[in-house]
Amino acid sequence: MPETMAQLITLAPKDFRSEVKPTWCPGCGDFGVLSATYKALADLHLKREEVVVVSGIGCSSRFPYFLSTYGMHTLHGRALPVATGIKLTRPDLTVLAAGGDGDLFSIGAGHTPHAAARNIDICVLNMDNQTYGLTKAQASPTSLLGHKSKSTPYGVIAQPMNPVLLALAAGASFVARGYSARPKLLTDMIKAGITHKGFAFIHTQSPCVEFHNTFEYYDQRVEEVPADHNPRDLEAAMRLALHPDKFYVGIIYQNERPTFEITAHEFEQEVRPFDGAAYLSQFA
Amino acid sequence: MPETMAQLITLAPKDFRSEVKPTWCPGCGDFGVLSATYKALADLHLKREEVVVVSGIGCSSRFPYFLSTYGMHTLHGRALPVATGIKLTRPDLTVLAAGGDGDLFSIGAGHTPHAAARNIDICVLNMDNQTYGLTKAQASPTSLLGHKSKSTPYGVIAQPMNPVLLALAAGASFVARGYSARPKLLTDMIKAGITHKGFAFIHTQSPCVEFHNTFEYYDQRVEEVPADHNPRDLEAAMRLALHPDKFYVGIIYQNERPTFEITAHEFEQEVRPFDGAAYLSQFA
Amino acid sequence: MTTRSEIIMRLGGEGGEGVISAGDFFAQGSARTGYHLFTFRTYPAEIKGGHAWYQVRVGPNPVRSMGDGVDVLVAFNAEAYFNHKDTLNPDGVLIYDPDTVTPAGGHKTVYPIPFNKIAKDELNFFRGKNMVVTGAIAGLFGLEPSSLEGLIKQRFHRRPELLEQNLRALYNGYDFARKKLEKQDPFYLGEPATRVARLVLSGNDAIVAGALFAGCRYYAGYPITPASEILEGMAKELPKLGGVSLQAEDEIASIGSVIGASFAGAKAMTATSGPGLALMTEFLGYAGMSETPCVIVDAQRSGPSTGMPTKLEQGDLNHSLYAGHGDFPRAVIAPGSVGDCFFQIINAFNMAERYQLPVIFLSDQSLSHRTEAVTMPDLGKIKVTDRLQPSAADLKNSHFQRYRLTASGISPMSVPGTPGGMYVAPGLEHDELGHVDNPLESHLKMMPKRQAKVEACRQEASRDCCARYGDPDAKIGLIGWGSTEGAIQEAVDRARAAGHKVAALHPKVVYPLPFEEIQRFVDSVSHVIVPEVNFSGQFARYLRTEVDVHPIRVNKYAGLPFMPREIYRKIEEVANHA
Amino acid sequence: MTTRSEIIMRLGGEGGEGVISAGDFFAQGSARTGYHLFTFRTYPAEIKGGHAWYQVRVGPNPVRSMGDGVDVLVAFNAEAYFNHKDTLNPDGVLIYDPDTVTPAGGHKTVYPIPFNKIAKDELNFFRGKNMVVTGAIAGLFGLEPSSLEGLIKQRFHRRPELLEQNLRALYNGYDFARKKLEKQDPFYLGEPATRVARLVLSGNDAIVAGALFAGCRYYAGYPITPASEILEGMAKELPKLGGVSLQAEDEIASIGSVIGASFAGAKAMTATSGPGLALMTEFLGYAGMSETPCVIVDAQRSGPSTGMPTKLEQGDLNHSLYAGHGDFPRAVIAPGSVGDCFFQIINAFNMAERYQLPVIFLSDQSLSHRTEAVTMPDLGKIKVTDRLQPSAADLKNSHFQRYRLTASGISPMSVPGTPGGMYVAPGLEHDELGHVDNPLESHLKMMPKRQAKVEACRQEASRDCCARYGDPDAKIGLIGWGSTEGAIQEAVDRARAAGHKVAALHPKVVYPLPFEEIQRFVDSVSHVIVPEVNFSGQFARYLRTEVDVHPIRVNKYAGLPFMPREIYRKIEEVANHA
Ligand SMILES: Cc1ncc(C[n+]2csc(CCOP(=O)(O)OP(=O)(O)O)c2C)c(N)n1
Ligand SMILES: Cc1ncc(C[n+]2csc(CCOP(=O)(O)OP(=O)(O)O)c2C)c(N)n1
Ligand code: SF4
Ligand code: SF4
Ligand SMILES: [Mg+2]
Ligand SMILES: [Mg+2]
Repeated sequence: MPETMAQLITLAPKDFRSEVKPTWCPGCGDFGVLSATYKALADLHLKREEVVVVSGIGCSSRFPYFLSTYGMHTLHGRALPVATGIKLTRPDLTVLAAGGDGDLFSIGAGHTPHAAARNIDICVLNMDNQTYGLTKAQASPTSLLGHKSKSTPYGVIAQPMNPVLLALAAGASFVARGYSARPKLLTDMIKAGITHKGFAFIHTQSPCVEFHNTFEYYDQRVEEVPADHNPRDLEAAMRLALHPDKFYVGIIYQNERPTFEITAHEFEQEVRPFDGAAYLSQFA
Repeated sequence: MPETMAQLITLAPKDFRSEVKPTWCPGCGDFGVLSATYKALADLHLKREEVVVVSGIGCSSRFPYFLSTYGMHTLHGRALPVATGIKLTRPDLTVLAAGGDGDLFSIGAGHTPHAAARNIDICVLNMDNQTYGLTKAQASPTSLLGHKSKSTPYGVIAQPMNPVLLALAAGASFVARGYSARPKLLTDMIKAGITHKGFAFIHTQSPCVEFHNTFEYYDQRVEEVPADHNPRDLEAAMRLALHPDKFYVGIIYQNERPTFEITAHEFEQEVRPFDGAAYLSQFA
Repeated sequence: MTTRSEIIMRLGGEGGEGVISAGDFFAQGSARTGYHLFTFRTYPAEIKGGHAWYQVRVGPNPVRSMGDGVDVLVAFNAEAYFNHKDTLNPDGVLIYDPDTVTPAGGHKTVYPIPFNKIAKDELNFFRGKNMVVTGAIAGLFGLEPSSLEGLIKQRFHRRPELLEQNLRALYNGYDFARKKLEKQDPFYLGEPATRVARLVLSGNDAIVAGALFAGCRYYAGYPITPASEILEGMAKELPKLGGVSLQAEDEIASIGSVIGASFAGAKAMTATSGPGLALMTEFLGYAGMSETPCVIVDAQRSGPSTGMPTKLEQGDLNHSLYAGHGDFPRAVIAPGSVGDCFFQIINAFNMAERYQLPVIFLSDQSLSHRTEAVTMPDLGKIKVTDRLQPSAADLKNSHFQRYRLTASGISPMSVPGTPGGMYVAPGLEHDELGHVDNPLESHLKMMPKRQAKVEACRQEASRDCCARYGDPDAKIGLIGWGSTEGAIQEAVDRARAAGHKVAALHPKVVYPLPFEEIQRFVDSVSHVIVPEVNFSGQFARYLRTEVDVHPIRVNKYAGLPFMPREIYRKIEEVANHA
Repeated sequence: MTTRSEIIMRLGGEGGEGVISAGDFFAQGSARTGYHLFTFRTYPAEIKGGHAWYQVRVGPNPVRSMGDGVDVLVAFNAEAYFNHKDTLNPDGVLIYDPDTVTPAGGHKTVYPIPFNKIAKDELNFFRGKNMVVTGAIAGLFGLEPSSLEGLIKQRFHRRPELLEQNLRALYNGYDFARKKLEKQDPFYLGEPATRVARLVLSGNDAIVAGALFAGCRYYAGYPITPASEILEGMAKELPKLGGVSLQAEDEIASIGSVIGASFAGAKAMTATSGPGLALMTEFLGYAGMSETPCVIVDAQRSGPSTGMPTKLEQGDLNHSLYAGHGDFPRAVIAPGSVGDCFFQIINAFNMAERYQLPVIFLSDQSLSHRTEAVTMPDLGKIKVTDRLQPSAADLKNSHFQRYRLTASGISPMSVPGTPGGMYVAPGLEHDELGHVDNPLESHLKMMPKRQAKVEACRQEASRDCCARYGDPDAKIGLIGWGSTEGAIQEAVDRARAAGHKVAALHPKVVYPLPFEEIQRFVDSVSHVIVPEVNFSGQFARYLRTEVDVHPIRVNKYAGLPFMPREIYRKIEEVANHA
């Protein structure tokens, strides 16, 4: 939280850039998400040392190295449990979690609904490229039916996961969608997600230009959430998520409820230092 | 599949009972699910040796021991991957998977949506008692907000998982709900689930009389799916699942699409025996 | 007939009948009177039904094991009688309900007590049967019912009606024993010599208490027998102290969130048993690689796989020492007793924080659930270590060197919120800044750096964790680990009393192993015996990787702790063949 | 100047420039001409950018390692030159683009070739740079471009335009080398003595092929470097054979479904690398306990944690031997070469099926991705074992005894669909029927039963897996495991040529260890050297648990395979000090 006007104006987006040059292929969709994140953090007047960016493993999960904040590059699929531990310990920090479609919906598919159900105040940047980038182009849980890949030479036969619908069903209190090719909107979504008090899930289409370039596909399908959409209406939100052709971007759902980390710290009215002798006396 | 009339009439429900006496507490809801399963298997004229019942770990997961069919009592949360391997290898077998709320929606939460998305032809019996029975009464992912348990002495603060909604969101092609105290309906659901070609998810309230007796609670809330409900309408199905007070039992959703195991075996028109010399010649 | 005030009592019956609470009341009551105690409990993996039993050994002098055989057997049903009658010592006492048990005969002393009839017919309170038993054994063996009354009040203070019924049952049983039975055996507690203030607690209690002392303020866990009480204790206590306890969705999430919490500055712990520990394997390596402190309690139970969840086995040593791909720093600590759980868990936190590595704490089913009477620790002497913080100068560099190369291998660790301390904790190989772009070069530097911490840790372990027990000029040496400490020591005592020269070594830090101390011990004796409650002799094999030794193994894999005589017999055998 | 027809060539450059395919074309072309080869490749963990390099050693006689140093260095850019110039042998050849590299001087022979200019200016096809290089090295070192043409056609047969451009680039480079460079070095392949039919394949290829031969009809896996090609190969091949390959949601599901498939009667396999193997730990124990055969390939990469995913390390031995709670049967097999991958994976399936246990197959990054020329196996000699089926009598009992106690520990295993063969595969301790109600009693019987299988397996391993290489009267013995076999054998050859008495032992089944054979070998020599590509000497330490030995360790942890001279130097050192 900014304290003085001087701090309010100190940091520009580039100040959130680390000295590590992104290792992504030129044109990778993840660059768009990264720039939008720099901008969002700057616009929100956050301090570098009060932000922690946690990721799993994947091309997209290289994210934390490219920011000048604190960060953790953990294990494939495990960004959310780690981020949960950070936020529960330090509710004052801004915690972001970054991960790919494989990371959050294949190997990490068990953690995502639990973080959502808890409504822990983490902002998730899901960079969906419908493929496994880092391991070079196997099918992912969001690959479309029929998609031929190295691991599915005869085509994908599992129905693709719908990350937005799953987040809604699990109880995420903020669900938005963005697209790497729409940087302005993406910045707005990330700002809204960070500002939201509770679990914010931001699904972005972030195409893999090397193995599965879908920019054209999504250019044709992307559309902003209708102006009359009520983001508090869960059923309406699910309808947007289920639309067979359109890829709606914008805030799909938002509803505030108590956050896990705040409630967990309020079980006891009064926190006291540990009194060892008193504690042991129960066993005497 | 029954072959002759003689076989059609051989097996009674009790023939599916093994010589192992269930170790559940008297009155446990799981007895209702077990009897309904015996009856469903008999009604469907299945042979004992052509049925495999797979489970994870939990009170409810003791299920396979009490049937005279083939079975596997695997690891906590892992019934569905194991069942998937069986069904893919032997599409001709009837494969059931049994598990608790913790088994399928806590530690196993990552597997359930994938089995559903694949539409593998397994029938899942989810015995939800909103507690951890076997480990003696900790909170479970379906415990209600505020529920005080050994592990949540100040009350549950995570929003409960909605198994039916999650199964729908993941793409289950058959979703039904039952209640241990309604054996007839439960039998019908299990029969429908087994008969359904594809992933069938049957959510049952199966109260734990020892640690969390909810029979009264559900007696008051249980209601059959309205007669005019169209089980092919996904949005309507989700609405039933989201109802804040009523616990709808019956077939909530059903829609056929190709099953994973059949499609996976049809990639090649013609299956040939392995020709080792020909295979190696590609490296020559 | 001289009175014997050390008693080994075993109670067996159907799970759910209150067998365990009857034993527990007797044990707690004795402890309150000033007696030492050592209990063991085991119940079926099923919730209801199946065979449950409880053993308590009480005595005026410290008791460090289950003891040998059984002095008093209380059989709630026929199964209990047949399962346990052969453990009854020749001069033992059998207590049973004549309506359910027909003894085979040949017992020195028998006391038939119609528990069921008394509870059902006289009290019209069938569930009070176990309280009738509690009262009867109190009466028979010299425990004042008043010492039990307080405990019963504690248990039922929220349900006055039940409290009253239970008290009635207690006194009914007590009166039956006093008035209707003629005392024929020598076992009698009576008034103890001194009334010393002791804590009566289980291993799980001691772990929770020690962790709180060590400064643990984050806990995450997933329920599993026999570790669940640690989750339950932490869930109750941590919020009072501003900490948090999380019931995670699984064990992977548990340890993941613990590592996150530790990164964020908290001392953090998880607890589990074998199946959960197996799932934590990948994160162990990440903690080692990113040098993030954390404590993992493994309350071992009998494996493999789901195995026998309520039974004992020291079967997870191999896993704790070796699991995980690649070489990374870790420590493994195994406490020897309930009291030791308290001190060693503090040690575990100190090591984790000092050396910035994952510490596995190998408790087991017998420690988890047994209770001991422990002398009140000297709280002033407890030392708590915190991780190395960056200096102001460290934070002024343009980039913080989280993984700075130092002689000890220990680098300062900044906490989020600290300006100038920003870094990314990597699972990839990295340089001093944590950057991952030159891994081959970094690997050659960082592997020795991380190993240096293990060496530093070994030195500390060698100083503190390895006291010799027994003869300085022993011919036979025993080396043990974990919860067998008391049984080994009692076996040593007995062997020495029988004239053998015997000593024992019991390292608490089993990795990094204080191998020089151990080699010295090995070289000082002619024969080395390694007793373990497992099938393959995991510790005996492990010893050989670091020490020149040909251990004589004593392996018990019956799901139960050692009786001292099982170890003593091997000492005799070795002594006689030598 | 005598011609030398064994060449070690290394090509280095930016990832994505085609460095690896240039090398690969040269390697494949040589092999087609009848040369032996051994390649090594490594690319950055990033997709684009970073430093990639490729090494190929070709020769008329069998080549079993990377060789020593580099005879020909092809530097695509300055970084490649500086990274690798010190590996260039004194009489080596440097090939570079004068527009990007300025050599430091001191090289015996240099050939500047303006790759970039040729590709960009002459061909107007910048991406053809690597093909220019391919052509140039073919020209310089005596490879007919026609032998390459077929390979290029194979690669680009679907894109005729690209094919044409690439062929032009190839001939352009070839002509440049032939016409514009004056040959000054001795390296020249020329026409080989004999043209033998050999298979050129990678370790991953060999594993897929061997698994299909062994009868594997179910595969499940999750992508991970360097094992992904096994998933990809199985996904392509199994459907043709009526089998199934599943890309599972994670590694836990992979092994879970493999165990399910095996229960259902299929021979089943999964493949992964360290992080995935860590996740499979809990299921390993279930496979052991339920006695369900399965094969787990671990293509080891450099750890710990995510470590260096594209680099080599023999770092998962400890995990493979010891991971998992409790004691359960397993086997661990480590192939020594690409050809061995084929035979040993068949052995792995045979052991899994015969002894009904999980078999871990420890391949590694160098085996996965290197190619070797392998003599066509004698297909008639391949033996395939199936699991023990119940007899008709077995199925007539009122209850099928799935876990019948037998002398070998092996019990018949029924397959679903078989009337009378019904049983539940338990993770809980169980009796012969698989019933779990009397676990304490069962445990005492079943632990030895399961161990008996391991002993039977050990005997088989002792018979087959442990041929001595080198002098019968050696003074110095080397014991190795896994992919170092070739480098060790070449070091032994060199040492013998230098007059030392040396021999090597290389067990393929590392668990259960044929310890008697090894002890005999150890006892037959004065010094034992154990070379390993890891930091801590996992195998050397493990050896000591079973064998009396004080191994002299040679540990390389640079992410790369041994050069024979690194091992040879240690032999010399030991010989000189002896
Ligand atoms: C436990 C484990 N399994 C597998 C891998 C290999 N792996 C690394 S990234 C990845 C998937 C990448 O896909 P995604 O998460 O969609 O990220 P992207 O690279 O597409 O951004 C896999 C399978 C791993 N690192 N760890
Ligand atoms: C990996 C692992 N973690 C934890 C456990 C302990 N455990 C056994 S059953 C269970 C949960 C039981 O709850 P549920 O799945 O709802 O089944 P129920 O007993 O209520 O039928 C747990 C946590 C285990 N066996 N394995
Ligand atoms: S491989 Fe794809 S996802 Fe990865 S960096 Fe390149 S373009 Fe991006
Ligand atoms: S504890 Fe609960 S769930 Fe378990 S058997 Fe008893 S009543 Fe059923
Ligand atoms: Mg992706
Ligand atoms: Mg439950």
